[in-house]
Amino acid sequence: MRAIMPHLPALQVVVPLIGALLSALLRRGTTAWALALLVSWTMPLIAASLLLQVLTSGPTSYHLGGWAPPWGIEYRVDLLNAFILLLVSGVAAVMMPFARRSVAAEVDQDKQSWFYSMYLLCLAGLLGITVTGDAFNIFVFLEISSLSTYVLIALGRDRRALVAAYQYLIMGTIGATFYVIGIGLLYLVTGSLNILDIAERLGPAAAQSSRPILAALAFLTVGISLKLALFPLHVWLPNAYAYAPSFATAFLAATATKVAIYVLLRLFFSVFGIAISFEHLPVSEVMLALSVAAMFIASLLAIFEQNVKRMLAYSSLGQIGYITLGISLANEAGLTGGIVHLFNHAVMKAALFLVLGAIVFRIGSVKLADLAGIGRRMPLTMAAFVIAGLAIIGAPGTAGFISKWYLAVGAFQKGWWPLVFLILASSMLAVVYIGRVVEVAWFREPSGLAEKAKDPPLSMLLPVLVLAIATIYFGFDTQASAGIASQAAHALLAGIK
Amino acid sequence: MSAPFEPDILMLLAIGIPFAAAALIPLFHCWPNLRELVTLTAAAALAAVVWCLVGPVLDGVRLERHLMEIVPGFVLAFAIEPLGMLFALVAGSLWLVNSIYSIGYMRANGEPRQTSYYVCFAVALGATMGIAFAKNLVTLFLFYELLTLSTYPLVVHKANEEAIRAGRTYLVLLLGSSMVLLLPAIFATWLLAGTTDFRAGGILPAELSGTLMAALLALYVFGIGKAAVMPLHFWLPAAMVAPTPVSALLHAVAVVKAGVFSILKVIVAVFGVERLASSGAATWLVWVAGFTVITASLIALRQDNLKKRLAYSTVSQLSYVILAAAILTPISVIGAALHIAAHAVAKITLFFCAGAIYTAAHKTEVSELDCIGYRMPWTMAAFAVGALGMIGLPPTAGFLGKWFILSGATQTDQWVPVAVIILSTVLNAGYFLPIVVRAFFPAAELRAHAAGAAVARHTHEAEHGEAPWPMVLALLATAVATLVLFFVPDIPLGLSNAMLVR
Amino acid sequence: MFAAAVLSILVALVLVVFRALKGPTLFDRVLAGNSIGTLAILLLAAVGFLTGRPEWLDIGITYGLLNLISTLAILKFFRHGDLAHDGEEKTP
Amino acid sequence: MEALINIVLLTLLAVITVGIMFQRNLFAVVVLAGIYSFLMASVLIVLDAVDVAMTEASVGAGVSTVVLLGTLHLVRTIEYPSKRSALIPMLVAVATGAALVWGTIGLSPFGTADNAIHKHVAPKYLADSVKETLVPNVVTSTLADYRGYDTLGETTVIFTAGIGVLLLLKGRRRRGHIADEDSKVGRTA
Amino acid sequence: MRLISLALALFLFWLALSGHYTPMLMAAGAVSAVVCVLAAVRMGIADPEGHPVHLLGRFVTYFPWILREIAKSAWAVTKIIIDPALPISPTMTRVRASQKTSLGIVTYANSITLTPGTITTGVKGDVLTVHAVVREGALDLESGGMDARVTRFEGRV
Amino acid sequence: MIDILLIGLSWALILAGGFFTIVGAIGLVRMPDVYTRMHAASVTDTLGAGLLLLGFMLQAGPSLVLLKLVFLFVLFFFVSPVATHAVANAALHYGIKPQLAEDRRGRLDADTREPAAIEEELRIEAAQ
Amino acid sequence: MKLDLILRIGTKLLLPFILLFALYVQFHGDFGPGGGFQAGVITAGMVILYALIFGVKAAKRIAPQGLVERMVPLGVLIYAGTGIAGLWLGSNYLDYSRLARDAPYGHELGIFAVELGVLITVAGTMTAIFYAFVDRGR
Amino acid sequence: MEVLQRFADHYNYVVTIFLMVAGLYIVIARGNLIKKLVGLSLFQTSVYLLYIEPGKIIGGTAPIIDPAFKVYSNPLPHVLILTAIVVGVATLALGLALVVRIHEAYGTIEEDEIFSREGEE
Ligand code: NA
Ligand code: NA
Repeated sequence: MRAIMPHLPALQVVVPLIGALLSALLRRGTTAWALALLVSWTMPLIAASLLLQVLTSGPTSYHLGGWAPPWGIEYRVDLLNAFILLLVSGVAAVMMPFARRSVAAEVDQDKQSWFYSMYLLCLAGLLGITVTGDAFNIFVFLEISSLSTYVLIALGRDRRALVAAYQYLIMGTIGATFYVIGIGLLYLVTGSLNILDIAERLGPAAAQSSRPILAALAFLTVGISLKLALFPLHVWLPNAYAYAPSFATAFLAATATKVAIYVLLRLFFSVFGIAISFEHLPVSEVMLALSVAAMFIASLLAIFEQNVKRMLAYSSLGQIGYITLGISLANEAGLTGGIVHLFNHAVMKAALFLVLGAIVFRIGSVKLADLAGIGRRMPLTMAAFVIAGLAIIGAPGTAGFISKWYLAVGAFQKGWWPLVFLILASSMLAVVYIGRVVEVAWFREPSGLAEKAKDPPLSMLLPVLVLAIATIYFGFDTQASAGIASQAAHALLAGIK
Repeated sequence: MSAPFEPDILMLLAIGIPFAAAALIPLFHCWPNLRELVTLTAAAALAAVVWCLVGPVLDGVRLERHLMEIVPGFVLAFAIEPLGMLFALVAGSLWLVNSIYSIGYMRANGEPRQTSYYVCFAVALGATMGIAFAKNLVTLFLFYELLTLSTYPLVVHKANEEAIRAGRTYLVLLLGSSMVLLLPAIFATWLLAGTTDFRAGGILPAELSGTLMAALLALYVFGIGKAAVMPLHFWLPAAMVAPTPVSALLHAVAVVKAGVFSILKVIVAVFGVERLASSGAATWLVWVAGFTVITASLIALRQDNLKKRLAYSTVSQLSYVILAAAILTPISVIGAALHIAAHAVAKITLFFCAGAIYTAAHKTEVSELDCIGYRMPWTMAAFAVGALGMIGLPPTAGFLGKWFILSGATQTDQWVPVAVIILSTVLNAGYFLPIVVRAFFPAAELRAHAAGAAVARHTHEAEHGEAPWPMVLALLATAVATLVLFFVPDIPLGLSNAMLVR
Repeated sequence: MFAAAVLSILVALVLVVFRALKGPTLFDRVLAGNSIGTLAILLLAAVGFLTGRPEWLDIGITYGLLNLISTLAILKFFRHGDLAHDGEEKTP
Repeated sequence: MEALINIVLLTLLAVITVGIMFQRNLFAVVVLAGIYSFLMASVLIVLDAVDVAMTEASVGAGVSTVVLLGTLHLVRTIEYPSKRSALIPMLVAVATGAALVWGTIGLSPFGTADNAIHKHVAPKYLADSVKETLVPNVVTSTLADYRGYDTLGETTVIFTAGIGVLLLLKGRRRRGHIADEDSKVGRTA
Repeated sequence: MRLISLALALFLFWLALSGHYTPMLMAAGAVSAVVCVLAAVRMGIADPEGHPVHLLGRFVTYFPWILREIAKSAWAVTKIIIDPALPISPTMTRVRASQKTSLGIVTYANSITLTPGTITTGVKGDVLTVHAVVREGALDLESGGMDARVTRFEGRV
Repeated sequence: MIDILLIGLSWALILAGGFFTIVGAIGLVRMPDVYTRMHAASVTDTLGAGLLLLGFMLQAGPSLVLLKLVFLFVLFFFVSPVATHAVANAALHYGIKPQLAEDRRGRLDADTREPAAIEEELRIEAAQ
Repeated sequence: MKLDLILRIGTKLLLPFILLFALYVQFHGDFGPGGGFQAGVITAGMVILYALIFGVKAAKRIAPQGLVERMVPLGVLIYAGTGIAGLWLGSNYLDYSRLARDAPYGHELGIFAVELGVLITVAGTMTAIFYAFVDRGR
Repeated sequence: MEVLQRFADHYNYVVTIFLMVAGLYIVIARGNLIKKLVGLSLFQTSVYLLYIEPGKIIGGTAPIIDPAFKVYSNPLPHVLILTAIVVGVATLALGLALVVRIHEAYGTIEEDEIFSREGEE
């Protein structure tokens, strides 16, 4: 055990990677699922011990290949990314039991082991992006996660899944290429790819010529914003989430955009530093405007959506708006709000999409009309929907409220008090779209498809319930979420030491 | 009264019992009798607990219980203080009565989904207790929202188009106002004062300007949509699609009182009566509340649907409390507190009666009530008592509240409130007395015609008498309480008086 | 001297690229593509000598092989509408 | 001389790109894309990137062509004239270009050695590769050792694409149009 | 025997490419050669067609001859190209290949193609279809000179 | 002396190679149809490339580079006719009509004789 | 009649040399341009060429579908496994120093191993992709 | 004159940027799914130049150590771009596989037609 401890950062990524490879060699879907389950359950253990390590003894660095940075690739774990690691791996671990039956119902038998291979790759990619301290290595793992995501999406049964995957492939690749351009410009001015090293060298380089640096900032921001579906670069997301297999949707919605946001945070605060990020270019203002637009426009679109999965996808766009809003505030409370919402949103969206997965499993549809009265047939599932929905709304006592609390405080502290009203007013839109589903599910007579539905088997129900309860739990015990988020925000704002 | 537990344990019990009941009720889904037993037991226990607490509170015991700090500024904490105690007492006691009534009503009308009905009801009561005992604004807010959410399913209970539409209005208006206005107000308070704890005399910093205070007060008043100050009153008539016991306890007592209670508490313990009075920041509120009182009465006058009429009456009566608070004299504020209790017992009586009439006679419109007094004498007698309470005539509790409010207003020469109260009393009489008159003394030829027509249509209809006994029992109990409170107002008065002591 | 070679290759490249763009038939373009492959190999060699490191001619072999493969792929495509037709060739 | 070759080849690249842009026959596009790759590989040779040149040629002229042909044989071959407005794409592209032009003005001229990239990190590879790894091709040692982890990722990307293509194309082929399956999927028996 | 010669050829190819004659790499080369031979066997191409080592001797004389032919005809085509009048007279014809093996026919066809001015556009049985840029080229082929030379190269079957 | 001779020769070869390379390219532009253009391209592929490579070989001297140049030469020798033939064949098959001054294809009927040897070959292939 | 005689024989001559060239590129990546990726592409190119001329069925006899599909993960496994070997020997992930007694030789060996992994995955993947597209058409 | 010199010095950047813009334009403006992917490839490929052009040192040679040479062009961009190329071709292959499936499902690979067919659903 002691021998393994120093290598945990590497194992965090290598284990799911090898899991993906082995899974590709397996024939039976169930075996692959068991392997994926094993890997997924190991990941949060590693992440948790990394987080503990960071909490007790500060950031750690791991030199891949034994080469010291900046010559070799470095894994650097600090509070922020340890937190994200735990979030991603934790959500994945909770969801994994759900996968077996859901995937079996939605993916061809002979393709399931490859499906799990793609899932594990996606997980490895996301964890790799998070843990690495090398700007180019981020790109590589970004592509691993992206390519596997395109495949996961395309495996949806509806033919529109294919178009959605294609569109995402195009936009995702443009985003990744923008990222590469940005990193290239940074490399040209600093000669380095190591994030910490770049950050140290940017100051002197900026003194010589700041144009390439600002251009790099612009390209990186746009590139990552494409990935995190910042309004109006979001067009790939609703269809992708709507038509992907249920499990994939839940997993992606909970993790993928979050990791992209992490990269943005890292760039703004750890690479460029606040000075460059927010002072030379109107990044803050633009991002604020886009965030608010996302909060309202996406939520409005959600209100008029008849496909509940798509509705939740639009909701995600709006919720991403809250996170980026927190970033644009760039003060401690706002940033904490952004980060904690990243966490909370992951938990609650995972719950909601899993609920839809359970519904698809039972009735094969997520059209609003088909959900009439399903609350009475699948009471536990739909209760989870209500709870997680309340969290999306931001009702007090749920995790969502905590996020909005911090965001509002951040806005107040920045003196942008009208923003407080906007933040809260936009949650009213969530009341409408969540309320619509609740209304139909609980207060309409069961009809057609919903008639014969019942709660899904325990392996699917349990993850749903755990996540739903977690949204309440994190509405009260914020030690793990907001506590770490605020420490991370503090560290980010302190910049590069 | 010797308490078997420490008061702070009792306080937590008061909050916990309803929630525990809510958790237990679904387990007895298949055994309705046991299920109702759980409700009744819990209601009885809650009543016992709140009554046990009254003594110590009147004796000056003040308690705080700090549960957790969720995030900086968001502290979950409870406290016992007189105003909250009064509210808890009213709501807690009436739950027992209401539960008895509910059982009769739900069974007699064969309502569906009774388990979820009782669960939601219990949660709503727990939330009410949470509001009553909240130590600070955020705790209050938490339970305030929980109350909205837990009563929403009760509003939509009938699950027809009308109920669903009403549910939408209910949810959007109540959640919307609280999220968009109340929460920013709480934030502002926290950031200005550094705390959200209630403290008699107020917590806001001295240097706050009058304009800002007025704005903040507006946020609170309109943010607390449950108080149904116009124009945020739409939800209340809409909510009348709910089963009558819901209307009776929640929309005449718990929910709406939570609204006015919160406003009262904000005025007393966030702004401070004196500071608000001296700043003049609440002058506008007198006008708004007065307007609501009169307008709602005028609308009530034109409602034929009995429950709608009662609902507009409630809108009007709630603004009495606001008006009383806005007068900003100690005596009027005491009147406000008293009116909370008085209106509660009287209005629940009226609703009980409406429900009893619906259950027994399947009638919902005022115009259908000719001669009903002959068939349902007890019910209509209780109705008469409740109506008197609404109008504010002795010997009902309603008189006390109005008296205090009027004294407060006249003391400080605020003639607008005085005029409002007098006018509204006339209007109250105008829309309540005709019902009583219709019930007992209809015009002779109308009586014959109505009876004949009714007999011709439904021969069996003429045979109806009183509603099932648990309902009658309940409505009589509250009617008696309306009278008793007039003669023995010690407890509410004592609590109201204590409310202003720092 | 190598510069002369390079220059002539570049001139040829420009002309061939013109043909590649002009077409008009697909086969003109394929032909031009083939020629560009050849010219690229020659340029590789010439530049190698020009810069004093001619040893990377292996790359040229790669060019040649891949050029052949893609040309044959196109041919195969137009003969059979398929890249890896197993069966008998249809007699016209 | 190197600069001259560079300029000529780059210009030809630009010309070919314009050709691709306006070419509607997708076969022609494939052929032109192959030509583009050969030109690019030549540019890379001039820039001393021999490994990259070899890779670009094998990927661009080989793999891409074959895969594109494989696709063309499964789908229609002519591109339709687009009905949409070219304004927004033009704006986006031009804005991107403008940002890049603006951003690259401060960079060093072509071929100079005073760049930051020539002073930091890379010199170590050139200095130590033979000593530390016994590999004279610094690109190889950097690729497979100093930054070997990137290459593990790169290989994983290939793996991902391979399995992805298999997942998409292997197995039953559904002919014709798949109806909206919203209401049919995943029903458990 | 043919396999050994193929392996040898491959190994020589390796040595010529390599330039690094460490035991390790030599061994790798040997193994690679063997692997390639095995692959060739498996592909079914390690036959006289696929590895015409028997022609090696005659190739030594054939090669210079064909180079000369190429040079001659290339010059002819060059003259046409640089002539402002572009005096072409494209002609298509068919010629019969007198070779007895496929390999021989292919050698003939490729020889035609290699010499600028003529291209074998198709082979059917022993008949080659040829496109010539000028009429004389077609007539030249029809006269059968090259055919005879290739048949000589093919030797006795 | 030998050196100078070699250098001179390689100069000449490279210049000639360059010349033929350009000529081939000019032909590729000037010729009227795809088939005639192929002949022009052949000039580049054979004489242009060959002379250039020969020139380079002389420059390289006896070294591995020389061998690699030889390989390239051989590669051109084997691959170029195959590719050219492939293009021409595909073009004809696709239906692109050559502009002809004279069509002498009728001279031989394609299916007159199938020699036994070829039949044999075909059987071997079929067995594979 | 089978596909064009000229192509068939021309290809026959070339195929073994293409494979050998691929292996050469693989083994000489240390000294010159090339390495696992390029070698993998050329190897796959050989299979593709064979398939173009002799048909995909024949190609699948020399590079069976099952083998090709297993090569896809196998190569990455070799690569990742080399990293694990580093861990096993007590150094960091992908640190080749201890693969041999002298660190530089260890690195040489490690590079060889990972390039081999790359070769296998690339050759397998490219061929598998080609098969996938071709098979889809029938 | 000086402007010309500067233009020549930065000609590589100019063309690189032009290639990027053209590639990006094709991706966004064209509706044919294959054409878009080709554009995407061009866009990615052009980025190679952004990295490798500055890595070149005039008078330098390929970064393969040989005692005869002192100045080498920068190997690091080469390494990075090798990775990028691989990613590019992987993306292309996957994209084309998607195109094939889209064609099977919709009978077209023109975006406009696909959207109009989706609209009918
Ligand atoms: Na020829
Ligand atoms: Na290499």
